[in-house]
Amino acid sequence: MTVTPQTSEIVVRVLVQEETFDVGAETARLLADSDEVGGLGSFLGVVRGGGGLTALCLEHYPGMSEAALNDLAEQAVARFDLAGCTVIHRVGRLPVGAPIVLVLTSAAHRAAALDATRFLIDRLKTGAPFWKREEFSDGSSVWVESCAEDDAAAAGW
Amino acid sequence: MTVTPQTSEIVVRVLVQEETFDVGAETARLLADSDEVGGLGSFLGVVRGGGGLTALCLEHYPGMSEAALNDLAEQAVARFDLAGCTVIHRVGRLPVGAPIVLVLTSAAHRAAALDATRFLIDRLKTGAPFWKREEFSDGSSVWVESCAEDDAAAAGW
Amino acid sequence: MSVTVLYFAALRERLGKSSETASLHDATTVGEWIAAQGRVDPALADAFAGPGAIRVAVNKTLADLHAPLTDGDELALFPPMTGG
Amino acid sequence: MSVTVLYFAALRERLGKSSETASLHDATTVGEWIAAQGRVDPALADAFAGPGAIRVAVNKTLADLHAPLTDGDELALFPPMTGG
Repeated sequence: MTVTPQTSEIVVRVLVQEETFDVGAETARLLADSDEVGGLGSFLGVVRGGGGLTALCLEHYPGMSEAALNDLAEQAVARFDLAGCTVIHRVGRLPVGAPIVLVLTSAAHRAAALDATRFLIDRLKTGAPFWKREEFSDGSSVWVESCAEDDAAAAGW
Repeated sequence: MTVTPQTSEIVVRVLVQEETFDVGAETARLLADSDEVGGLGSFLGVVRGGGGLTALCLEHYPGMSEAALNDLAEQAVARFDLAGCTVIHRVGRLPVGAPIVLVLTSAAHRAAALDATRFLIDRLKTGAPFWKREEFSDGSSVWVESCAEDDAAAAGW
Repeated sequence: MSVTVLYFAALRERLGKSSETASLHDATTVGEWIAAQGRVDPALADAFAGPGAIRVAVNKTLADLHAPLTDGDELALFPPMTGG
Repeated sequence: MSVTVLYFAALRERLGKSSETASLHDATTVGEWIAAQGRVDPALADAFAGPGAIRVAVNKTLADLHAPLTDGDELALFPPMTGG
């Protein structure tokens, strides 16, 4: 029987969850699950403080958010020479300093891992159904507007 | 007394060591040590298997290796709008799958973190005094030659 | 025929509802439904007045105003996405 | 005056030594010392025969063949670096 390498051998792990995640454990898991890895790239998004911000509330479209992240992961696999990738996005109320999103990629060579990491976070910002509302210490809150810089970054790929 | 923001407030952590490192702990540490962080970029280099490779032996120039990594970190801080960065490079005999190097950057915005991560690993490959010898299952070993692709990546910045 | 309509984020708050069931004629596109609904729901019409302000998904896939709606579809309307 | 000379990696193995103390005349550059030493150590001359094959550091800072050496300096000679 001839075994042909299949795209399905590439490990894709996508999660949308309220709970936090463990960067070390996710790194170890991706490394253990994929062969001939020379490098892992990652981006970890956290709630940035300043201006009286106390928390972000992240709303999503259940079902579509997971599908959109899976679609982005498949696009990354198709475009870059990856061994695997993991995308975890949190929802709910997240205080300043809390992790929001993790993009983790593995590849034989560093360029593919770093390119794919950037592709995934750039596209994810405007291409998956998540919405952020900022909460401030004075009790006010405001929905985050989409930003032209993010649109340009997503369109640049 | 007027306090002016200083470059020295940016957290730079450089280690050259035989022991492994804890990606999760280093991530948490960098996040805890720096203010108003919105994103962390990272690259983790590991010993890639294949072709009968069993281990890499990493030699370095003690004293200069730390100084060269510190210099690269300072360059990254000067070029990119970072909150902090961590560079850890292992030496000694490392089996397939073992972590070799960790580059970790934090910034208010993702572009700076991702750019600085790539700058650091690209420059580190050819600009810090480490040398790799590959060991194979048949008992042979060979020093890794410098590669034109790495030279080009380092010169591209 | 009928479709389920979902609203998210600022649009959900603005309209004061997160979902509704819409009865509509056959061969209606997303844009046609929004135009018809806007005539009976001024808040919805207002929300769509700004160019490019609202995004559309049909059955959990991004779509545009020309997408046809068929019985049982899930139509979602929401502001530009701000994830990550 | 004297300088400490260090050799690393493949060059260390090729020369069969990792360090030595070199006595030299005043106002000697790295290139002048290598040329003089190569006349008494053919292995060193061979190692430097390939263009760009050897890198130089003086007192733990990358340097080139024009760098001057002064008493007590630490001169290091090694192949292109392959870290990461």
